[in-house]
Amino acid sequence: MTQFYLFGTVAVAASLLVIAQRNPIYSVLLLIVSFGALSGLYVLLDAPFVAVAQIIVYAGAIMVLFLFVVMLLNAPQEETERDARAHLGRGSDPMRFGALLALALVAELAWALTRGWESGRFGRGAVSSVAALGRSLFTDYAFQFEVTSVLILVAMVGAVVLARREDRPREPMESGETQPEDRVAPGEE
Amino acid sequence: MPTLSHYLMLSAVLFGIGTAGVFLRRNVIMILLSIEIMLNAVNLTFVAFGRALGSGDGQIIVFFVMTVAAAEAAVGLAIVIALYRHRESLNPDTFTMLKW
Amino acid sequence: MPFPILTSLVALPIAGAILLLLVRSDEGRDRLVRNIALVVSILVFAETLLLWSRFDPTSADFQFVERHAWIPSFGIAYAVGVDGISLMLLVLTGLLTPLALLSAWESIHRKTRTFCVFVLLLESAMMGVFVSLDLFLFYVFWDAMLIPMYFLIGIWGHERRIYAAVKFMLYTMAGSVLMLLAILGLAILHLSVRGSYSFDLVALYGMPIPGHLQFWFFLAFALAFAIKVPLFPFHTWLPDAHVEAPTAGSVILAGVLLKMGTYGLVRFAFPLFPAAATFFAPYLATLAVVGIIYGALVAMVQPDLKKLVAYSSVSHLGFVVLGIAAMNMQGVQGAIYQMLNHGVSTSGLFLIVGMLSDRRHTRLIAEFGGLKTVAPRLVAAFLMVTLSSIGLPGLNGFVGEFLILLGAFVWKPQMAVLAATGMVLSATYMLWMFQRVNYGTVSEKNVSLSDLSRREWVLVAPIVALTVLMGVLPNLFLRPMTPSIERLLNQVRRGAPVEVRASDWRRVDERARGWRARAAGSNMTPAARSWPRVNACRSQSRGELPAKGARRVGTDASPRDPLCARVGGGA
Amino acid sequence: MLLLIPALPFVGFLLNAGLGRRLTKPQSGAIAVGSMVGSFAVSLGAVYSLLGQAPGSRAITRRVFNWITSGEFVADVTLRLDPLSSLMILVVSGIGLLIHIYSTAYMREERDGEFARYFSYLNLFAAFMLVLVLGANFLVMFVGWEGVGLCSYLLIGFWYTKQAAADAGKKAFIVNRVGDAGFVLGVLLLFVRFGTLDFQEVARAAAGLRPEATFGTLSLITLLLFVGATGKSAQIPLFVWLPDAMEGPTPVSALIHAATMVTAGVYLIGRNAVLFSQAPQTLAVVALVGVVTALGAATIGLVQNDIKRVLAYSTISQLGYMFLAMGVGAYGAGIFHLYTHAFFKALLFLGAGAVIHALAGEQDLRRMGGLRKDLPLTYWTFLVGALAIAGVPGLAGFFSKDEILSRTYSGGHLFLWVVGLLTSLLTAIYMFRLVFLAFHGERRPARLAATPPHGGQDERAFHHRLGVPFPMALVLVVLAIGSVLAGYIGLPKALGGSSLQRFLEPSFAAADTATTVAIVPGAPRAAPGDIGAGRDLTDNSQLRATRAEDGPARELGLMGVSTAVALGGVGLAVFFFLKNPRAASRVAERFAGVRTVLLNKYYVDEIYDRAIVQPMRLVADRGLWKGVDARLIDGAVDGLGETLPRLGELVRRVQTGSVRAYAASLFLGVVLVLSYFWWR
Amino acid sequence: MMAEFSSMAALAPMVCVTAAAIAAMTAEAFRTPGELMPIGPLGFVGLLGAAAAAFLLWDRHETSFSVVVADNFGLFITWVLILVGVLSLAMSAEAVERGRLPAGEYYALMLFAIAGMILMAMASDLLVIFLALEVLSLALYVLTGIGRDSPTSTEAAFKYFLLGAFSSAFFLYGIAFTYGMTGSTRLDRIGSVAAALATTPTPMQWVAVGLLLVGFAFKVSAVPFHMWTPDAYEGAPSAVTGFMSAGVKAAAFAAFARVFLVALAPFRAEWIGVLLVMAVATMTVGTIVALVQTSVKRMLAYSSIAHGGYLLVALASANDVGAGALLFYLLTYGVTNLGAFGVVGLLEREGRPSRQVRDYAGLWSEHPSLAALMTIFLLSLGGFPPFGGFIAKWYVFTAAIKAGYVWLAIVGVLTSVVSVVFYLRIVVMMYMTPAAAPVRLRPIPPMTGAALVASAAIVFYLGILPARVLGWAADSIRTMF
Repeated sequence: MTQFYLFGTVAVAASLLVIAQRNPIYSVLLLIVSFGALSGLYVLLDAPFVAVAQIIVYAGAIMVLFLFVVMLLNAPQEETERDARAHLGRGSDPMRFGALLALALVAELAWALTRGWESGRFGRGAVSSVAALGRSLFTDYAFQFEVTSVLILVAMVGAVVLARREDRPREPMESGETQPEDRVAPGEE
Repeated sequence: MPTLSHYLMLSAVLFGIGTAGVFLRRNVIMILLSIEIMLNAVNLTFVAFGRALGSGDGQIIVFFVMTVAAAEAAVGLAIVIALYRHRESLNPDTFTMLKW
Repeated sequence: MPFPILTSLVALPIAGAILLLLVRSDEGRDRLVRNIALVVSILVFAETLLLWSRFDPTSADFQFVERHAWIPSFGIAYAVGVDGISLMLLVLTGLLTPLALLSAWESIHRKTRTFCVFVLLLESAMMGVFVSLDLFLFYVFWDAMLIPMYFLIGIWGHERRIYAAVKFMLYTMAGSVLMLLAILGLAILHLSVRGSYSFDLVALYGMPIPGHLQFWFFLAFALAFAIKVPLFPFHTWLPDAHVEAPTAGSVILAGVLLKMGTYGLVRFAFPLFPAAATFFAPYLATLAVVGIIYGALVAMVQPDLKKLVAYSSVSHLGFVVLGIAAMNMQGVQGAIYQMLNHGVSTSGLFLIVGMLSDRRHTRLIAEFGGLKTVAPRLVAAFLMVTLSSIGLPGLNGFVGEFLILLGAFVWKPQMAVLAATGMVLSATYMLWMFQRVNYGTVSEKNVSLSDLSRREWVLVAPIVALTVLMGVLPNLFLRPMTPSIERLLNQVRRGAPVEVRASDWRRVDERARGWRARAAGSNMTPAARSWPRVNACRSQSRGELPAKGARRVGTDASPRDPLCARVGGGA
Repeated sequence: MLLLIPALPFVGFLLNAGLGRRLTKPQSGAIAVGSMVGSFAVSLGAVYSLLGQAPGSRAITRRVFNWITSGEFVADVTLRLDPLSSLMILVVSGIGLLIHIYSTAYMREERDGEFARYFSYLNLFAAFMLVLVLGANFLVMFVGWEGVGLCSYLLIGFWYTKQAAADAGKKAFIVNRVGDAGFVLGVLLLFVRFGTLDFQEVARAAAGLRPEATFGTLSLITLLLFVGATGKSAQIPLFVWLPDAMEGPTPVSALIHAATMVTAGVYLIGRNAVLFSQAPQTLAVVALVGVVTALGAATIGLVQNDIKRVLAYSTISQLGYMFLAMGVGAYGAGIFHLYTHAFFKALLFLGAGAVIHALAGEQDLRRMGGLRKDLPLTYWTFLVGALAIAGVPGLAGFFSKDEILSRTYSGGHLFLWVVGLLTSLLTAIYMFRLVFLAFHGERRPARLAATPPHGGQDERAFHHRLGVPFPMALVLVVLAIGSVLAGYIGLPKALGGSSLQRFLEPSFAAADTATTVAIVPGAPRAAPGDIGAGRDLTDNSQLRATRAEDGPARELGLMGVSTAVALGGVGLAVFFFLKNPRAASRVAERFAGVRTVLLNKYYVDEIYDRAIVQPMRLVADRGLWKGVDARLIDGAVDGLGETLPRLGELVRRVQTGSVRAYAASLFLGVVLVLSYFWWR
Repeated sequence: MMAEFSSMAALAPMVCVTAAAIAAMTAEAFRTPGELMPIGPLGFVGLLGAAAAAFLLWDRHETSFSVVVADNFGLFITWVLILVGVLSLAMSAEAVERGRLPAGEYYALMLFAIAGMILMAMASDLLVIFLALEVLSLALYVLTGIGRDSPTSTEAAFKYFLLGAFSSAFFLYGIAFTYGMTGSTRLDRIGSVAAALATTPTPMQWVAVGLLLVGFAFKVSAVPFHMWTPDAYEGAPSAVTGFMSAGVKAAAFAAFARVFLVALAPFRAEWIGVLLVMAVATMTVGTIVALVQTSVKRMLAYSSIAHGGYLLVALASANDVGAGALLFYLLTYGVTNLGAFGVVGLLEREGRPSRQVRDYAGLWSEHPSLAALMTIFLLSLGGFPPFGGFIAKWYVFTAAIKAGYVWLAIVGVLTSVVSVVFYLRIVVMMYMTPAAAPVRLRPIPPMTGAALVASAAIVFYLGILPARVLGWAADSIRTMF
């Protein structure tokens, strides 16, 4: 019980700090902390393999990728000037609005998750063996597994296509060009 | 012992934090990070449910989700890089050439 | 298999249009293009005449019926046929299309080929509307017809053509989409009553429709048709469309398109939903009468010739709707006859206005004056169509108007009395216009106007001839209609044995609700049962003519069933 | 044969209208006159053969073709000649012929095409008028009825370049249309009531009815028909068009607006005498309207200065007389007056035409005078006409007018009789005022067409003009003779009995003879019932009996009174306008107000204009077109058309371009969906 | 639970497409710079193979791995997707060449996307649906941003990606709850458990249903989850936009229908309300905002949102007619929209401005055939007979009325009347407004031209002789229910 609360608190706190940071580097690092706490929770849930994967894949790979990009772009600080046009509706900043909605969502989820059904303690038969998981993965989930390979292929190709440096001189393209003055202000027509 | 509900509540809170992050931060990379938080929250739900159901499916799904998350991150960051090349900015609110 | 004459009526113009598309569109080939289009349209006209000659005037049934499955899973068929009601409208369409083409001979120079293509497509769609015996098919033609007309107005129109074209399109669509829903409702009703979808008109004629559905279906149909007619508050698209359309467009618009609305009322709205129709007839007639007077008054103050004629159309078609609402032999026959008349004489007016505006490039009445001095033949033709439009006995307008008034009078005298003011007003605005255009001293601007050219003679002569022929020998046209109209009347009467009162609707609805609860599968005739009251006051309340032999001569106070007293109003 | 009567002029019309421009004046004149001669001849023949039939059942019926068939409604084009219509066709084709002849000279100055056009209209008019009187049912009659209206429109506006003429033509047509609407409604009601439109059938059915004690269907029918009649015959309240109609060529005024067309209303009532007899309420209205019109028009006629307008009001007044006769049930007398009036009024108009012709278009009495010497033939014939209309004994007008007055009196309508007498007095006064102003006294400033003898051409034209051309002179003389003699076929009983009355009688009674055929196939017969024809016949015979009781003495007495009145009127006119013009002006000054009112024709035109025409135009223009149409309906439509884009504009703003705003929208959607479940 | 290796037949179509994609990729890899390589035709081969495979699978109801079902419903959508793919490839050729887009990657990604779509249409497992969704989405994110030189293209990709990722998190969360509730991600099991669960509704079901709904609603761009659509459509190269608008809708709606009409049908009472509101909102918002657009692509984007609304109507009707209507509508809408975007794409390459509606002025005089094609597509989108769009709408409204949602049908027809306004605006420009300056246009590349003409022919065919296709659609859904 205490472990749950420990990991839980760490995860929540770290996540909160992630979104409270201005500097993305700190955020990334804090997120790794959060993921660590989560993997602790996975252990508590008798899913050691997931816990390990969480550390390796998420913290080890994905977050590093993030860090890499942050470094690459060399733009750690968030810009703070406000864009006057970026308003949703009258006077309400999407920021505050979104946060409120997030609160509402949590409230709704809390309501949904506590009503109508009794959650007992976890039963015995947890599947925690890596062998069992592996077997299942390559039999029952073989097809899904293959699909993920395609997915990764697509992501790879995509990432290459998009992030590749220009290998030819830039020239403006009509198809994509929208000059600000080209746009007719609403109400003009 | 914590029950399923505890885990679900925790994941709900994390999910909420993730969504809030999408709105609170004005840096596209941070927004991506927030989405990662959301995915992780979902993962927690999967694992918790899997544990409650006594099946390994929950855990296996998490692997797939991780893969998806990685792929998304890769493409997303590539887009961010491409975008940064054009705009020299990571503030999502400045990307408003397309609107109305 | 006999020659599919109706299909060929629809297909021939399309074929002509395709042929035109194959011709290279050099500027120099305008003549060729025009001639091809004209020949095609004349062929179609000849075919309609052939149809008329083959038509059996003694039969009330649909003739030359062709039926092919189209979308069988929904009971949609390509079903075409013609009866006395639609026959004449086909001939009218056939006649007016070549005239419209001919009228554009000198006024349309831009994109002649496309123009001819659109006119031919329009003709095809119009033919389709009149021959369809399948509601779905009908709707397809009905809506498809908008497209070429839209282009005709929009491309070859005058200054505000785009506004007019869009307005025309939207008005008409807004009305007709609800009709589409009602059509769908009918088919689904058929499914629930008979077990299969059907859009077949004849099948739906025979299907009892519960009262509350009739109510809504009729409203949907009537709205679509009322906009097309156009009935009083829905008419404002018409002046704009007419004013902006090129002459050919106006001719077809006034000559045929407006008839689709009234045709729809006769063919669909009334026989399909007799009870609702009977209930709504007075309201419809009220709108019609308002339209008659309103249109006439507004026409009176128009400074623009085309607008004047457009408003006069509102007035004239008010008569037609009034006749239909009366739902007796004279009313309906008069209405259909008046459709033809209006088609002939208003087209004539538009042709002549077109000739004037070709010459002067204006349609403002004030710009003209004294034309009689410079173009006496033109003015003579103008006079003829004017008089026909006024309804001078001996010309066509009178026969229709008189029959409508008679029918309306027999049904609801007060309506006829009000409508009769339309007679006076029509003379007022037409003659005033005629005087301002043709009488007086000829002004500088008009001195050099030429009289009718040979082409214009060809345009005007059939119109004038028809106004006289139709005025003198109306039976030629009335006789083929009679059996079909009789069938229509019987159908409406069967469906609505008594006049429906507002207070009855509630009861009808209650019954219908009960009917719906029991409906699934049981083979009943709900309409017959759901009608609240069947009694003998029909002939009074529906305003039948006193039956021969049983006339109430000598008794001024007619023996009235007290139950009918509320409804009546007959003489 | 009957068909030929209207067909001949129609052929003339077709020829003149179709070939118009290619014909010379003599040719088109010949066509027109020839067709009328033919028509008149055929008419004579037809009447002759009619006379050969048994007196009680004189009728020739010719069904031409089936015109309209629609369910129970069947209308044939059928012509029928009976005593009444035989008189009418003679008047129409006879007077018509004369006026055609007159016109060949009168219209000589027109261009060839115009000349042919004139005659084509005139021929068309004759054709329609003949259809009107020959028509055997209401619908055929209506064809003629509207047709003559059309021709009247065309002929009034013959000089279409003249604004006033065009206006007058339009006014005539529209005012007539008002009446026609009533007519049509009457016909509709009639059909609903009787199931037929054939005159005989209707009469037979109506004869079987009891006269309506209260205002009922028959009264309504007849009243509506009478509305039609007031339009055509220029009675109150629809008389306003006739004075304006004088803008047309004078022969037209003579033919259409005096002798024939305007009497159609009277004919209509005569034709449906049986029907009207059953509706005493309507008859009362008819009589009242007639007498008021007669008096009113006469008073206006007193002060008018336009020679043709005086005659026009006189026509209205005389038509009022005829309606008075109809209203008191003296159908024969009314028709008799119609017949005599045709002669002398045509004569007067043509005479006036000769004057105008000679004065090169001058119509103002104040600028005439002393024409007696210059235009002797015109003067004398005009004088005959004036005497006839004034009711001087021995001339046509006297007999017919006296017949009406005596019938009025004997019918017990004392008030009407007095007013009638008063009108008679006024008639004599204004007619002789006219005569004296135009033909006697000094030459006024108006020059004869004589003055400018500059060149030889003009000189010849002048003489040519001054001497009334032969066709005109001939016609004047013939009409003058007619004006004297026409009355003798309808002598009052006291002086030997009225053969005309007897001749016409069957037309006014329910024709119930074997010779008449049912025109409408399957049309219902008169219903046999308790109130059958027999009773009605008894009523009629009783009526006749009462009439017979009126002794010749009383008739002679009445005759004397009216003679005295007529002569008195003439005398007054002599006093005021010949001997003491100053007295006349004194009176005029004394009653300046009244005079103004009369000069302005009781302001009826102005009232109509203010009360009907202007408001209607205003309502139509400002209220309906620009208000309801443009602002209300189009405004609503366009408003909808603007609201939607505005709404779109509003919604569009949500799409700020900020991806976070988009995410917020998405997120909002999520929360809403979930809260939907929450609240559900 | 043993994997069913017995049959992999159901995978054949997507395997073909994937193989073509990989081939395209490989070809690009081995291509020397400047060498012309027929990469596009490779795609055709793959697609035709897939079509043939789908043909052979018709009526056989093959299942592979128990998560991919080649039932007729899926096969119909597959055909639609293949058609969309073929037309898109054909229309892309010009754009790829001229925009100097990386051809191999472009075609590979497009083919991958098609494979993902086909998989999505055939998947009978939520996880597979999710994966397929990700495959196609990732490919499309990249395709949207493939015009890297263009800031708008990248921005569009960014927005599309960000919102897509955001929404897929919700979708995934929904899957998680569904999994927790039913113990499986397989639709058939979910269906059977759901039937039992529906009797005692719990809030968790609602959350699960709601989140799944959100996931699909995002992909079909239902209001209020639509906001990515206009930006992505406007920013993406036109050929991609056409492909995206047609393909994604087809795939997403197929999965949508499978999940909601079959598996979650027992919960109909729960989700129907949301769906109806969404349908109405989608139709109206899409329509009225399109009304005020000045950019053609953006207007078409909003119009496609509105069309999504009609598809939602078909879905909400939830009867056999509705499902049939869905299929038919997807087909017509896909072809028509592709055609419209194809014309837009063709104009982009000309040396004339083509973004704004007003830039279309006088197109008729410049290029009558292009204008005529565009008119056909626009009128079909507006629902005029005798074009396919009319039959499609008619079918949808029949479904709605049959299901008793008359008011929904009324909203539908009224919005479609309003929609005519903006479709006509382009027509007005093309035909009734003279061009500002006449431009000589290059001839239409034959491939694109053929694709456009084929699209127009299909639109006509579907409008005039729809019986056969309607029959197929009806057959397709028979196996589903």
